[in-house]
Amino acid sequence: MPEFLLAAALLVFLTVAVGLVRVLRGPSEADRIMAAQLLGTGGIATLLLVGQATAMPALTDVALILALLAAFASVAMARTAPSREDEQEPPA
Amino acid sequence: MGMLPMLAVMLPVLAMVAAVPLGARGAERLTLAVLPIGLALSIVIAVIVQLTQAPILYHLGHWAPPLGIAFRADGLSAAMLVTTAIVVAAVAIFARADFGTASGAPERRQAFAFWPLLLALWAAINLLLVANDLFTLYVGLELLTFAAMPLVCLDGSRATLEAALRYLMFALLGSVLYLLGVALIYGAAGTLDIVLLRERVTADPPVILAIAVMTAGLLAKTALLPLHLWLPPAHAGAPAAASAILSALVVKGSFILLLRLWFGVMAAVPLPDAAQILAGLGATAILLGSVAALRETRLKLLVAYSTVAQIGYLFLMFPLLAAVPGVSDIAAKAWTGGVVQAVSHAFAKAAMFLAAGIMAARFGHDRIAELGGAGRAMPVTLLTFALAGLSLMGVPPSGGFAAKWLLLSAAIGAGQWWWALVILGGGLLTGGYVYRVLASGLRSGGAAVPMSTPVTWRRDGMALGLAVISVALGFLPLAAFGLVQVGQLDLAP
Amino acid sequence: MTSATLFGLAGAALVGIGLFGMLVRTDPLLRILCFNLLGGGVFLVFGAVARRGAGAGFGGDPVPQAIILTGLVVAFAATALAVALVLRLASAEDKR
Amino acid sequence: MTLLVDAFTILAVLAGLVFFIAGTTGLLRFPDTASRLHALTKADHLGLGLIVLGLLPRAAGIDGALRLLAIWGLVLLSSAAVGPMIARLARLRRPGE
Amino acid sequence: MIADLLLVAAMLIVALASMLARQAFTAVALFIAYGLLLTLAWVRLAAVDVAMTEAAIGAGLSGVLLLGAVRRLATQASPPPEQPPGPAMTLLIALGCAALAAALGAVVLLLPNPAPSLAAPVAANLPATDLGNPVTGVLMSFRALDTLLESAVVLLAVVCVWALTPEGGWGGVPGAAQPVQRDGPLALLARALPPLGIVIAMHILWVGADAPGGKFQAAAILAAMWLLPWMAGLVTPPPIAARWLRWTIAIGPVVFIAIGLAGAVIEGAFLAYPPGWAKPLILIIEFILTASIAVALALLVIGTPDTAQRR
Repeated sequence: MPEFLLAAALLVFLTVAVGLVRVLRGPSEADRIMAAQLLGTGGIATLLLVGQATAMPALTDVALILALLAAFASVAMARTAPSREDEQEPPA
Repeated sequence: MGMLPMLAVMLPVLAMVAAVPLGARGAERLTLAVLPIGLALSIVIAVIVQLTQAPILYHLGHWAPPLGIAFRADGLSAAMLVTTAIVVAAVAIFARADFGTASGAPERRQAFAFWPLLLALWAAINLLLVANDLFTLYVGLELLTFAAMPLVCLDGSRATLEAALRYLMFALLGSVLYLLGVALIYGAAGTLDIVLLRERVTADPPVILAIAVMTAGLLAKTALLPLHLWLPPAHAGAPAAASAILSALVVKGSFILLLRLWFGVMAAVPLPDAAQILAGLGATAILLGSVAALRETRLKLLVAYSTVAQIGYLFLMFPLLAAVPGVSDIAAKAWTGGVVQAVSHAFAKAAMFLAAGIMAARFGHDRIAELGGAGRAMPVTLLTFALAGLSLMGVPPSGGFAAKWLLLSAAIGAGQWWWALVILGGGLLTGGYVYRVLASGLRSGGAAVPMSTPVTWRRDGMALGLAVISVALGFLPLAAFGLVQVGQLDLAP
Repeated sequence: MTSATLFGLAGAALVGIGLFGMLVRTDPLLRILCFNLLGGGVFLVFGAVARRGAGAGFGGDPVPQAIILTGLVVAFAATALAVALVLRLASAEDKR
Repeated sequence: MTLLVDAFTILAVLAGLVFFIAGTTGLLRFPDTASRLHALTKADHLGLGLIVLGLLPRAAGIDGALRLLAIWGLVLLSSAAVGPMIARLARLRRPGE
Repeated sequence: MIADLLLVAAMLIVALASMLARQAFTAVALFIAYGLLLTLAWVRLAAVDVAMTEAAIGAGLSGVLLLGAVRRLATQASPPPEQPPGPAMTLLIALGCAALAAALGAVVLLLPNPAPSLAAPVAANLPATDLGNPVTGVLMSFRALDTLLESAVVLLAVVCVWALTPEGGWGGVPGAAQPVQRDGPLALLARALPPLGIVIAMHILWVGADAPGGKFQAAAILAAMWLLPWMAGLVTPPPIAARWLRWTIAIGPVVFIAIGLAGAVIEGAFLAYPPGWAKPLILIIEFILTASIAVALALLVIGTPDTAQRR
């Protein structure tokens, strides 16, 4: 079973790593954000699979932190992306 | 007794931390209260080291190295601890006029920042002097950088902000390179304790590369030519009190660490060729820095370029120590000469920057050509500048003379007479730029100079006191200099 | 080659990449970013050293691991400081 | 019993993998941002969800299972929040492209 | 091994692309991806505590800090670009950096075998601290001085950031004004995430004594949970003149030093814990330090007070 989980982890990681192409190439900022987000989700899945396969429960906590902070970084990216001037709401 | 070095570090750390919530006025009073205690601690440490002729060792948390961290106050630490405490105290009293907060007055930005930064700087330097662990020293380096950077741009003008950014980039690059070396050394030797490393390191590629990148990083922080570009704008743009600390002490912090690396960690592995290169850079710094100072039209920049040159002297000790391992007398002279140079330059340069600050404040500018009338209006300030200048030139009997004479005789003793020529040439050039300032100041002036106030008297007193110390060091009996030899790993018989 | 060595080599390459970026990029913000790339490389070299020191039931030598942890926080503080300075400098621009 | 659990894990993780692959393929191949966004949310919601599901019976106690579910919840939440932001960003970008 | 090779290749490509990126936003997006990959690398290097810190600080807070800077700089006139080095100089620098990287790589291969290590002494002395996590043991006992000094460094960094306040802004609210978003996706996340995040932070702090985790990771999470509603404009940071705010960031180091000095008096060595008291004292320090560091980290991201924003 650990072998299967490790292989699955490798595959997930391989898949999302290929998705990195979108971070590199864009073309739009939205694409880069999406690819980074996919990398985050894939990283979380990889950590969970490896953690189960190697009996390291602490990796679940790493995944937990990653999930929290990836959400945080994603919204920061989404609102920072350079865009037209009408995007920002006026400060109250 | 073993606790003293720990207290010398933790006292300013605690004061710095507590100063933040206390606010500007509370921080100022806390600093002034802590200063005498810190000074007393340093003096007691120096006396103990001198009397016992042995370094003070202290294991934090009872954990001995390599697992734990040790403090080790040797003669070099003791001499520099006292120097630091005196300079910090003088600067603090000097700075009250600029950064003081009257009772009931609203808190000002500069006042809030200055006191914790001063305390942090003091803590960082003391840490760099007594810590015996390469990573703890890294934290000390970062503490020093963080404390020094805002001092550079305390006045908030665009030029000083640019100088601060440039300084920060150099400093960050320097510390990350140092950290890289720490990683390699740990990988090679399994400890970061300097005393243990001395026994464990060999001239293996990992160690050599580590020392190379650490040296490069520390040179950037010490501003040895050609990595000096950040220094003149940074030191000249800061407020006088901050300039004094930056030039007198901050660049010494990384220099002392360099000494610990070369003659602590690597004591058993001499690197004569690399030492020649370092001294070559030092010699170039002495000559080019002095020439730049000679041609400078602004007083504070002149003093800053003088720092570039005087730092060069410090590096002349490297080949003299590395060349003749057998002849300990020459090595001892070189070591003492280098350390006395560091100490006397600290006093002289702090005095000089404070004097320059007083002049700049009263004239409203620091153009050297327009300092006429200074001799009549502020004789004490000009006298301070002159005394500090004498020490920098190496005119007997001054601290600078003692340092340069020791280095000179070590150079001749080691058969490396060319460094002696550099020392003499540098002295002449120094005389040139000091003379320029004095000559301009002694001319009868055109513009009216504002009257002096009690504040000026106190400030003049502090600057003059530092200048007098830098000269008086030359009157010390040579035996007193034996202090800096204590615990020096490769010089101990 | 062990994976510790592999990551050590990666760290070495990252040091080169980060240092190059710090020296040739002119945008101060990107310089700070490259400082972080460089820092990542240094920490990775340290991490390789820690991994090589595995023993006594630990997957890596805990001492360098703790040092890296401390170093990460210090590097973050340095980054924040540099960013604040860059922003302050940019706003000083308008006033002139 | 263990066999059953193993089979369940394998099936769920494999299914999760398929969605991850679909997500990446979509991200790389779909022509416009909106459809790429759909591909991404598939990987986020279903790919991770299925892997979490597959690992749930193996989790160490209630505590471990709760943490797994929390991770999935977090990713769903962030995906739900970031998705509209990205969509709006894409809409705003289009006129200028 | 294949996984490691893949990971290393991805890391190097992302780093290279980030370093070469034309747009600041692209560079930072790639940098965040770099942080994610580094997190996985730390797991592969069996440094789970470091992986957590990297995830929280490297990818999370650093990324958000840089993004904030990109955002603020976008609204300002870009400064006149410094002259980039010429092609010959660039080539020279590239060769130098490549040589350094090559030398470093060679040295990594030449490190002694078996590697020197302090794993055994840590294992032998860990029982004296009553802790189960060796990294926490090093951070809070064997090398507690570094941790103490580091907490002082973080505090000092806040002072430095505040010291950059422009004229007229002193004592005001730190950071740039954030556009208020009472509803919408960001507000949703800003309301839903913090309660969950705080629970997770407490969990990470609590397990840190015996399993990977601890104060820095917990503090970084807490900082993020404060920054999220700040970014949505839902909370305003307290003005930097606020006494309680200053006490909050200072209390951690103060308590740490006080306990250290108590050790010097009672046990005869600074930062020595009396037998049997190690774990409770360490937990007290960690708990208070987490609060201080969390606020300090958040303040570092929020930044310098603005003149435009005195409330």
